[in-house]
Order: sequence, then C-alpha cells, then structure tokens
Amino acid sequence: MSFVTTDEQKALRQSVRSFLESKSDEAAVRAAMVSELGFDRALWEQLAGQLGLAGLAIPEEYGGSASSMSDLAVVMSELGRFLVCSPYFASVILATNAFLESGDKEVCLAYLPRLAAGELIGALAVNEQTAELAPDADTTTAEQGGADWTLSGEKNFVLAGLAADVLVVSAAAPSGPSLFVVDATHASVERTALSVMDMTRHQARISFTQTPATLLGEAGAAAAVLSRVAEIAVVALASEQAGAAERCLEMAVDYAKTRFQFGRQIGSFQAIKHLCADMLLEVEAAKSAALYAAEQGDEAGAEATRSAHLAKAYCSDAFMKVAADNVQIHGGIGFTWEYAAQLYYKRAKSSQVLLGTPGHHREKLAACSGL
Amino acid sequence: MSFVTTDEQKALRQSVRSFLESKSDEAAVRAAMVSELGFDRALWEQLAGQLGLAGLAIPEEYGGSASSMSDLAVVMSELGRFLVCSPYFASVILATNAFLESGDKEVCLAYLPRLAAGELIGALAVNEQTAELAPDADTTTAEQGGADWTLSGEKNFVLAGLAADVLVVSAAAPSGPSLFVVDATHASVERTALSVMDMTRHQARISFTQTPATLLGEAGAAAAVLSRVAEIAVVALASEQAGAAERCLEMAVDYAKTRFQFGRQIGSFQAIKHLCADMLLEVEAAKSAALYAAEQGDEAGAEATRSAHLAKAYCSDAFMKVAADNVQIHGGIGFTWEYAAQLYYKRAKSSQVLLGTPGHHREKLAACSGL
Amino acid sequence: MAEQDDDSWTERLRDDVRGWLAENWDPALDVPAWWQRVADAGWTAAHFPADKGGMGLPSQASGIVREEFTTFGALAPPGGLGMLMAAPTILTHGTPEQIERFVPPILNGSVGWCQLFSEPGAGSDLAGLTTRARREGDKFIINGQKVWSSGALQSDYGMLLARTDFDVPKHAGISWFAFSLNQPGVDVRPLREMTGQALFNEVFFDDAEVPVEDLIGGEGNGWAVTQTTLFYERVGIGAGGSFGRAPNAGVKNGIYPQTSAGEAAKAFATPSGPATVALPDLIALAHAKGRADDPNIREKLATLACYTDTGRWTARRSVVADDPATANRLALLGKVAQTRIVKLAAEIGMDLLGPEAMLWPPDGPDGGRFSEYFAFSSASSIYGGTDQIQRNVISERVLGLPREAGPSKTAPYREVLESQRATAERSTR
Amino acid sequence: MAEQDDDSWTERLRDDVRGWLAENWDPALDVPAWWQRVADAGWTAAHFPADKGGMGLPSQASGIVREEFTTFGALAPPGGLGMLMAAPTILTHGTPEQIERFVPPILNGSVGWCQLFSEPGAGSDLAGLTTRARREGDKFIINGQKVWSSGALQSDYGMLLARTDFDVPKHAGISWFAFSLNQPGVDVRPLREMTGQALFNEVFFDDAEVPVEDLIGGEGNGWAVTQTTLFYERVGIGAGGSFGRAPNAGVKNGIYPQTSAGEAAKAFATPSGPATVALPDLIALAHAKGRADDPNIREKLATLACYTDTGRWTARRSVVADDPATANRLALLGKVAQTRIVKLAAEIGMDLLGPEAMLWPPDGPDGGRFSEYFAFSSASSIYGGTDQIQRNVISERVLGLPREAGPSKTAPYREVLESQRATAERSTR
Repeated sequence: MSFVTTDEQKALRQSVRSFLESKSDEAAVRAAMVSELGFDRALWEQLAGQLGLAGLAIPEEYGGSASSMSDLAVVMSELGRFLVCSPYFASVILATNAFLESGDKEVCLAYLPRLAAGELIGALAVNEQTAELAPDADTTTAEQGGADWTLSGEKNFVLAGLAADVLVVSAAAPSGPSLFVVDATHASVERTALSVMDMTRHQARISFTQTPATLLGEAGAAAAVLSRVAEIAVVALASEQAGAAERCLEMAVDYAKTRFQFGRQIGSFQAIKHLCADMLLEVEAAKSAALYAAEQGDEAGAEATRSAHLAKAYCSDAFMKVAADNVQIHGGIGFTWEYAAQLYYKRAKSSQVLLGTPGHHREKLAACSGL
Repeated sequence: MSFVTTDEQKALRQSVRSFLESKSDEAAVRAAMVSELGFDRALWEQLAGQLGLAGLAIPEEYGGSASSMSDLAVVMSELGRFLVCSPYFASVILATNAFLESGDKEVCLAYLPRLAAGELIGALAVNEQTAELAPDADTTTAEQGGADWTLSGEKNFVLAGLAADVLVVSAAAPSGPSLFVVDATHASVERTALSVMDMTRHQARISFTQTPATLLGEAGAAAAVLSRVAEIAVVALASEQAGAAERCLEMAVDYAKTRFQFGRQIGSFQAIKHLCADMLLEVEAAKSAALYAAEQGDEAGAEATRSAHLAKAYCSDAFMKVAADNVQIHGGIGFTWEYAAQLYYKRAKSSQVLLGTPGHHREKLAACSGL
Repeated sequence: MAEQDDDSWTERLRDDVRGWLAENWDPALDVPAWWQRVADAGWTAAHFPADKGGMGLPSQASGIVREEFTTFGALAPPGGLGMLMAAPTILTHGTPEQIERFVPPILNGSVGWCQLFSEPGAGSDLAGLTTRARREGDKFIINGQKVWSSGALQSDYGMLLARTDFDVPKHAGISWFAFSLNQPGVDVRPLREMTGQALFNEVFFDDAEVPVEDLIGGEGNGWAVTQTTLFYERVGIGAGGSFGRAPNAGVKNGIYPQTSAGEAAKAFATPSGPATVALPDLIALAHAKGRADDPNIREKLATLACYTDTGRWTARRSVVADDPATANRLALLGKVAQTRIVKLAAEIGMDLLGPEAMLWPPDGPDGGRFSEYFAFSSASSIYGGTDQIQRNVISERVLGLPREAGPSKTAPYREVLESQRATAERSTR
Repeated sequence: MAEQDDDSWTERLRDDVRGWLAENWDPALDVPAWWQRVADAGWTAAHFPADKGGMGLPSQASGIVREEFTTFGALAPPGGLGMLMAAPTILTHGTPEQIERFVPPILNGSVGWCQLFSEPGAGSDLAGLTTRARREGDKFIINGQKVWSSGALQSDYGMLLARTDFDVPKHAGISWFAFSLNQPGVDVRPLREMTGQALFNEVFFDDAEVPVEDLIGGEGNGWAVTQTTLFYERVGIGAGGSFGRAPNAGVKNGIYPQTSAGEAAKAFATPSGPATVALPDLIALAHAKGRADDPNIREKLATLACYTDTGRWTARRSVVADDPATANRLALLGKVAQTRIVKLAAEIGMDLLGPEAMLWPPDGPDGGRFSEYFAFSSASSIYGGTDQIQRNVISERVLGLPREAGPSKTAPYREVLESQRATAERSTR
C-alpha cells in the first residue's frame, strides 16, 4: 500500500470536480433524474469526449487510456460526490470490463473503441433475482443455430438499461452460463423502466425473445469473467460511496455551523459535534478502504478479492450511516423532497444493495480471512 | 399483563432494601467476595431466617411461603442492586426449583423444609461444557446397584459449589439424563474453586467418584425438569440484572452531578446527558421485560417460555451496556479496583453468560416467534 | 403473545361497550349523527371527567373502547390531534366557557384540529418562534409562518403558538390560541417529503385574526400550556397511544368523504397510507423470501421483538403507574423507544428484500411498502421532537441533570434575536 | 494481507539496517552499551533531523527500523514514553541546550520517562490542573498530586504539568517541566485497576524541586507545549504508533533486568503483560471453539477485520500525507478508531468463550487472557483522553465546529476555582 496521491490524480480530481460543479449541480441532477432515460446526454458526451473519461479503463489498443483503478477511483468518487445521473458506472465499469475480461479480442475491437469514445453506451444485463452478478441461476437461455445465437428470458435491475445501446447479457448455454452481446435496440428486446427509490440511478427490466446475440469470449466462461468484473465494479462503487459520504459530512457540518437553535449554532451542541466526529471517522475509514482496494485492484489475486469485499462492505454501511446522520442533523428540512439530503439517503440505499449487500460481502470477507 | 405493584410487594422491596443497605454495603460485598466460600453466613442466615426469603419459592406443604415469581423478582432485583454475595440464586432459585419440578414428594419432604429455613444450602450441578442447564451432553454417569445409585464425572461452573451442603446433580443414567441428590460434603466429592471474573459470584468445579446419590424424580426426566428450572431461573436472573442496572444508572447520574470538569458539572454536557438518557431507556425496558416475564412465570406455557427468553436476552445486554457506560461516565476512576463500578461491570458479564448468552436466548426467542 | 387484563373493570367496560353497540350501532346514520350519538353516550373520551363529556375512567379506557368498536364493526369514536392534544390541553388550561365551546365539537368529531407549533427557524427550539400575534381591540392579528402541520388542509382549527410580546424573555412572550383556519389570511401549502407524499403542510399567516376569547391559558402563558400539549403528544407518539388507531375527526367544514357511518367504518378498517412495518410483517416476509432460517436475520428479528415488546410494556407501566412521577418518567421514554423500533424494522425489511430494496412503489414486494417505510423511518428520530431533544428532556426532567448554559434566559427576546443575527453574520463572513 | 511499500527509499532503508546489524549486532554487549552504539548510528530516531541524533528520514522510518531489528533478532532501539512524547516535545519547544541535555539520554535509552499530566480533579479537563509550581530562586517548588502515570515507578524523569500562576486565566498559568523523579519529595504509589494489575501510579509531590533550566518552552507557555505532547500521544495510541512495539527505554537508575543485549532481545520477543487480542487470535479461537461456521461470529469477525484494516490504512494515510492538515485530520481519528477495535475484539472473545467467559486468570482458555482483555477494554475509551474528548477535539479542530460556552476563559483561574467550589456546595446541599 502506498496511499500516495500522484500529481496527475490531483489534477484529474480537480478537473472532474470543476466540470461537475458547473454541469451537475443539484438542479441538473433533479432534471436528469426525472427525464425518461435518467441522464443528461450532453453531460455524458462531455464526460466522454472533452474529459476523455469513458476510455479510462480501456487499453490503448482499443482506443482507451489504460488508466489504473486508482485513477478510476478518483473519477468515481467525484461522480458520487455530485450524485451524477450518468450511465458511467453501467457502461465504463460494468459493460466495458465484461468485454475486457472476456478476452475476446475480435468482439472487443468491434465495440470497445466506440465505448471508449462514449459513442456507444453499454450495460450489463446479468441479474435476475439477485444483485451479485452471479449467472449460475440464470433462467435466460441461449440457443445456437449454426454460428448464430439467440437469447430468450428476462433480466432485472439493469443499470442504464434504457439508456444503453449495447447490452452484455449472461444466459444459460449448453456449455454453461455464457456472455453475449446484444443490440439493445433490436425489436425483440423489450425494455421497461423500473420504479426505483434512487432516481439518480435508473434501472430496467429487459426481456429477450429469440433475440440475436453474439457470443462474447468462450461459451461457459461467464461465471469466471463476471466474478472478476464484480470485483472491479465493487471497488469502483466503493469509491463512489466514499465520495458521496464525504459530501454528506460537508453538508451536515455546513448546516450545523449556520443553523441556530436556542440562540446557538447547533454545531456547538455536543450531540451534533460528536455525531459529526463519528461521521468523519466513517468517511475517512471508507476512503481508506476504497483507496486500498483500488491500489490492489489492477491485478486479480487474493488481496484484490479480499480488499474488494472489505471495501464494498465497509463503504456501503458507512455511506448509509452518514447519509442518515446528515438527514438527522438537518432535522425536518432534511426529510423534505426539495432538500438534497434525501437524494443522498436514497443513493446510499441503492449503492448498499447494488452488487450484493454488506452482509453478503462480509461473509465473503470472512471466507477470505481464514474462516 | 398488569404491571401493578401490590402494596405487599412495595413493603417487601422496602424491607429487603433497608436490610441490605445496612448489611451488604460495598465494604461488606468486598469482604465476602474474597472470603473462602464467597459469602457471609450471618447475612445468609438473616436473609433466610429474619426475612424469611429462602422459602419464598416453596409451597407451604414444604415449609415455604408459596410466593409468586413477581415477589421473587422483587427480592432478586434488590439482591442485584446491592451485588449481594450470597448462595440465594443457587439455593433458592436453582436447587429448590429442581427439587420442586422433579415432582418427587418424598425427596422434597426430606430437603425442602430445611432449604426453606436456610438451614441447608443447595446448589445445582448440571453444566459441564455449556452454561444452559442442558443435561443431554452429560459425561457424568450414574450407575445403579440395587436401589442405590453412584455418580462419577465432573461438573463445572457450579454456583455456590463450595458453599453448598446438598447438590442436585444431573447424570447420564441408562434411561437417559436423570437428576440425583448428593451430599456435598461426602468424601468422594472433590470441590475446587474456579478463578472467576465476577468475584461476587463464586463458582466451583466438582468431581464425583462413585459418589452415593439419591434419584430425584423419575429416571430419564432431567431434560424436561431442567428446562422448566432454567426458565424460572433466567426470569429471576433477569430481575437481578435489571436491579443492578438501575443501580449503575444511579451511580452514573450521581457522579455526573458532582464531578466538575471545565468548570461545569459533567452532567451538564450533552454527551453525558444523552448517554444517561439512553441508560434510562435500557434500564426501564429491562425492568419491563423482567416484570412481564415474572408475571408470566408462575405457570409453564408458551408465553412463559417466550417471555423468559426475551427477558434474559434483553436484560443481559442492557445491564452490560449500562455497566460499561457507568465506567465510561466515571472516567479513569471507574476503571480502578477500589471503585464499585468495576464490580458491576464484572457482574454484568457473568450474568450475561450465565444460563446462556443473549445470542442463545435470542435464537430461542426467534424460534418462539414463528421463525 | 397472549395478554390478559386481570383488572375486572376493563372486562366490565368491554361488556358495556358491546351492549351499547348492540342497541345503538346504525350503519345507515350519517357520520355526524353517529358520532353525536357516540359522544352523547360518553364513549369518545371515556377517560374524561363525567361532567366534561367523559365517564371518569382510567386513561387506558379510551383505547379499550376503540378496540371494541372496531371489533364490533362499528365506526370508532373520532380521534386525531384534537382528541390527542387539543382537548386535553383545553381541559387543563381553558376556562369553563372555552371547554364548553371547544371540547364538545372535538368529542362529536365535527371539528378537526391540527398543530401550528414548528416554524422554519423554530424546530428543536420551539420557544424560539417568531410568528407574531399583535393585539388589536378584541382580537389578535397573526403574521408569520408555521411548518410541519400534518392535516392542516383537512382541519378547521389549529393549536397556534404565537409571540404576543417580544420585549420580555423568550419563554414569557408566547401565547397559545385556538385558531380558526377557515379565514382569508391563511394559506396552507402541502410540503412534499422524502417519501414523495405530502403528509405535512406549511401554513402562512397574513394578517389573520383570532378573537381574544380563543386565547387559552392567558396571554404570555403559552409556554406552560404547550408543555401540556407536548406531554400528550409524546404519550401518543410513543408505543402507548390509542388515538392513532382511531379515525380522524371532523374533516374540514364538516364534509365527510363517506355518506354513512357504515361506509366510514369499512373505510377505516382498510388501512391506507404508508402502513407501519411491524414484527409480524417482517416474520412473514422472512418466510416469503426463504430467509427465516438465516441466523443473522433471526438475531435481528429477535432484537426487534425485544424492542417492540419492551416498548409496549414500558408504555403500559406508565399507564398503570400509581404515581405521576413514574408515569411521566416512563411516558417520556416512549418516543426514543419508538425510534429504535421503526429504524430496526425498516432496516430488516430492506435486508430481507435484497435487490428489491432498490425498488419503489408501485414496484417492489407488497407494492413497495418496505421501501417507502425505509424512507419514512429517517423521520422517526425527527418528528415530534428530535431524539436529541427527547434525550435532553429525559436527562433534565427525569434524571435531574443540569440544563446547558445558553444565551440569557432573562433578556428580552428581541435582544437575543439581534445578537443571534450578529453572530450569524460574523460566522458566514 | 500482503502489503507492499512501493516507495523505494523504504527498501533501501531496510537494506541499510540489515547491513548495519550484520556488522554491529553483538548479543554479548550489555544493554546500555548496545543502545549507545545504536543511538550513535542514528537508528533510535531515524526520523529526527540529522543534527539531532537522527537521519532526517520520513516519520514512518522509525517503525521500519524497529521491524528490521526485531526480524534480525537484535534488541530493537529503545522506545517508551520518552521516545513517543518527551523527545519530540523537547525537540519542538526546548532550547538547544535542553535538547542537547535531554534528547541523547532518551535516544540511548539511559533515561526513562513517564507522563505527569492528569490529576484527580483534572482528567478530561487537563487544563484544570492545580498542582502548584512556586518559584524560589533558581528552582520551582512542586506540591500536588498526579494520577494515571504509567511506568512512573520505572522512570527517572516525568513530563510534569504544573500551575505556575493562579492569577492569570486557566490556560495561561501552566508550565511544562522535565522533572526528575529521583528525589525525596516524590512519592509514587501503584494504582490497582479493574484488571487487578497496577499499570498506573499516583504520584504525590511534597515540596519537590525542579531547577529553572528544566522548564521547557517558557513559563506560562505549558499549554502550547502540551498540545505537541498530546499530538504525539494520539498518534501513538492510535493504530499507527510504532513505539508500542519497541522495548521500554532506560529502566530507573540505569538498572536493566537483563544483563546482556541478547537476553534483552529474547525477553522483548516474548510478549508479556495483558497481550492484545487481535483478529488472528480470534479467528484461531473461533476454530478452536468450533464456531468458525457460525454466521453471527463470521459477521462480527468480518466487521472487526474492517475496523482493523481501515484503522491501519487511515493511520498510514496520515503518515504519507503531503500536507500537515490532512496528516493531522487523519491522526486525530486514531484513538476513536482504536476504541472500536478493542471493544469489538474483546466482545467477540467473550462471545466465543461461552461459559468460560466467566473465568479469570489463571483459569480460562489461554490463561484467561480473553477475560482480562475484556476488563481492560473498558478503559480503551478512557485512557489517553476519553472518546468524548476525542470527539470534541475532532469536531473543533478538524471540522471547525464551535467550542462550547464554558466559564470565562479570561478570568483568573483562582476565581474560577472559587466559583466552582460554590456551585458544588450548592448542588450537594
């Protein structure tokens, strides 16, 4: 572990932050979250084009900039801070890594350059009854006729499912769970928006009826590929959670300094002060867990796996606690629709559950720790 | 549920409290806890004789006063409040109820009148590896030769094991786990004091080598009898815990009012005030649980079982938390040997574990609650 | 969880109610006529004195009466904030004339009440309110703003706290009014909450009026009157309240959505709004989700059982306590006891749902009620006085710990406000 | 839990240490001679400036050096409170002459130090101390009492805070002395703790003396000096300290229990006293008790893993931070992070033991260490500043939240004490 922030990372954070401060303030978030597709296309194109963030995770041979997980973590934490409504996580983290980890150079060459440029938006359609990218229980099936595959079945909880142009889908093939690439706009694909608590992160239910599909990687390899994709994704998500949690603390502290009750700033009361101190402990511990997991995350291995589970378990509960404490410190106004505290509270819940609950990851962490 | 305290109960509490205030103050507790047998015989004789408390749980036909569990709960909570070092729980609750629940009139007639008078001290020797009065795993064995039984094996965690005159012992007999009465002073009985954290409650390891024993009740009936004895005992223990917890709160509040730091009573700081308020919630909830379980405790049944598990689970953790908070509010002095806070802290731990951890009882409570 | 009331008076009361209903329940009556009949018989507030429209029974009687009405299938006596808070407050502090004028319309359900206490700048510090009541002849002119008024849109009257004097110390300048909402100077605006619903309202006063004879408890004595109101609120929000299970009283201007008492009884029997998520719901959900054997879930549900039952039992101990100090001590714990129940129940619900916890009504199991309850649960430690305020109150009034030093309690409130404004300016500069 | 330092200087440092030890480690030397050799080479405080006996390396160097010494089997450089707190304080606030006089005997381990800060009446409120230092010619005369001095019986010097002026405001009348314990006016009495051990002492001063030239940082400037001492204490108690793993320095009067450095190294390699109960111990215990598959235990141990690792990583981030504000922000969290680790570890240990949790040394698994650790754990939120004080400090110094109003900060402390006495009398009457 180094925990050293490079000058490049500092510059990256600064540029993303200034960009989002002007382009994704609370009003922009609220506008995007009630839009049909749940994101602002102009913002997406600038993130991908002007800032070049869509290609961060992609090797140069496919048109990306081959950055480290620690760089990605910087971007994710800023996206979390601003609650950005964006297919970034779905496309740049989930779908892109599914392509990459498949090892299928031909298909990668066909899609990754456009994903890296942000011209295509990808999504990963694996979950049916669980949220953990575990394809073993897939009821979606793949049938082969000659060289062609078709998929039939239904996927649930697909992030950016409506926004996506291309889907990576897991399905039960004769040789086991396999990954496929599907044109999201094909007539046989039916996409339904889910009603979700966290409106800053739209999700869809997607059904396939004999939908033409291209095999991605080797048939039967989905479980291994997705296991590594999930590991990378929870590390990215942990950074997003830590960034959002830090913003909740700042909101709470700012309010505590400016809100007067009993003729005093409420931040002068020990009950509030100590709650804020505990929030800081959670925030910094979450940042530590996310940073460490990102440092370990570039290469697969036992420590990458362990630190990913630890980061997701810890950051999930830390963000949830800090978001709830932020509501509490704001009192009644924190509970109103019009105030931003509720957006973070709901984001904290969706992030906590996404890709496996903290309890799920603690169980995995125990299994990685000699238990 | 009535939660009505009768005038008789109020009078009982008052008389026990005044008695213990003069006879079992902290100095008396410290003297008794380092004595060889761990109790003050004069105090025991007065409790049994002058106050008539040893016969509370015993029907009149055996020389007792046939009081209700709610009455017993009053006594137990006062004993808890003063951390009284006494074989009361071992003899009056555990051993006495083992006699009674066995339904063995002949043996009861032989022992209960003297137990009711406090002339005999009883103890219950069941536990070997667990603390839950579960005789199924007994390695202690009972052999029958004609009408005579002998016991061989070792019992652990026997409350008042050194102080006792007579032991009720569980052992594996041919027809299953059975209960026996043993003369604690018999030469074949070897008693060793355990080194315990909570010195106000001495325990012993007791080994039997072909020790003569009298069968108590029916052979093979130990599990059923002890299950009910455990139910009664945890209700009594819960009352003791609630009483001791209440005393911890009082100590903490008194100290918070008289200790000055930063030129203020520390009880004027919100951190301390709110901790005390939370302690009150725990104490009153514990009292509620203990009172309810005592009201339900006179007759066996589903609600008696459920409320006993709930009371032991809740009161255990409430007392432990309140005892730890009391140390915290006292700061450094609370951590010293010479200050009473540590005695309650250690008593809280022994009480928490005795007759099954809170986790054990929550699991049972879940099983009683449709899970 | 069998429970027995071994007090024989409660059994007698239940018999009396059933007997009376057998003779009097008429589903064809309109709601006002039925409630008038109920009130005339004394059932609405059986725990009130006999000469004040009640029967002089112990306080748990009102809950028992409502249980029997509901079990019988009859429309229960009116409840709502009027019964919960306004009636007992006016009974305690009102003049005989005021009691005569305000209490009967609460008991017969013809007038609905809301609370007009909190302000944007006066939440936890309720006494910091600045809504102004200026005396003009035989009336007061009201200007200012209130917030967090639940049911204000459906109410005829509000319990209004306003400052009648800025030149005396903070707590001495407050008065408590029975305030008619049916007048031009009042603007009620729904306030949308995190749940997406608008249970609460903002209420704006622009030269609204209240006659002098509707001032309860005397000018400048409002803070003392408020303590009574808040006491009944705490008892009600805590685990022991019985009016939450009663239909709301008098819908604004006497208009009822149902045409007959029978229809109203049916509507009341069908729960509406964000239903509470309680232990039995979660046990059923655990089975439905195949998690009933999960030791971590069992541990949490058992803990919830402990919180729920001890909350209920402690509330009961408060009710049957034979000295007021004990009753008060236990009643004051109700709110914080309730918070931990609500938060743990909400958390277990989310835990059991797994990925479906991300859904929201109308999606998600059971119409998304568990998600909605989770959002709602964040407010449980805020409404009715934050948990921080509850703990202050408990530690000071029950445990006798010292109050915190604050700005002068004796300075005219005008000066306190000015100095506060100066500090705020300094700290934002 | 593989960890890699990708900073190449640390690898170079490790090589240097190993190389030096290969040439210099001599187990036959007596301890003072060995430690003199170590100090002369600059290893004791490699993070100190080169002209102050160190090597000018980053602060994590001292931990790395000690690791390598221990791995090599050599007696590690001296640690203890002198290295942890006294040396950096004197380095920061002392005169060149004082640094020259006090620091080298710390680096070569010939003089052991303890802390003389807390008093019976000044715990959380350390600045409320009343031990008096009265100037008489070229010395100060000390009267009063200290408490919670760990190692005072084994130390030659104490970091003494005493009040040199009662007629100025509370924080302005305090001075920081390097105080010799080896004199007649000092009485050190062991203080028995809940664990039955006496790690701490009470220290009584009866006309004890300290020469003027041992006043560090100037008269009346002790509070500022203390902040430096406390900063190093916090860093040390928190998850990041490295001197806890080092042998204590100079046992009183230069007498060492071991005759040779080799023996001392062996003694240090064998842990003594109430050993910490850490995650690996508990994982082993879970297996030994057949509870490794229990989901509730797994959940708790995983949580402990989270606390432990995030505590370690946050401490590390503090060490490598390139701005002092971040370093301080993270270091200040160390103590509260440590509390939750200790308390959870102690609780899991008890949980795993079942009925054996009731036992006490010498009975119980592993000699009763888990029970002893549980008793000890209650102090983790108290020693080194209670968690309440830590949270005050974090919220004020890191988050910038306002201090609480207290008694006047400008009044002469004598008056504050008098008014406090009056309040106390009133409240106990």
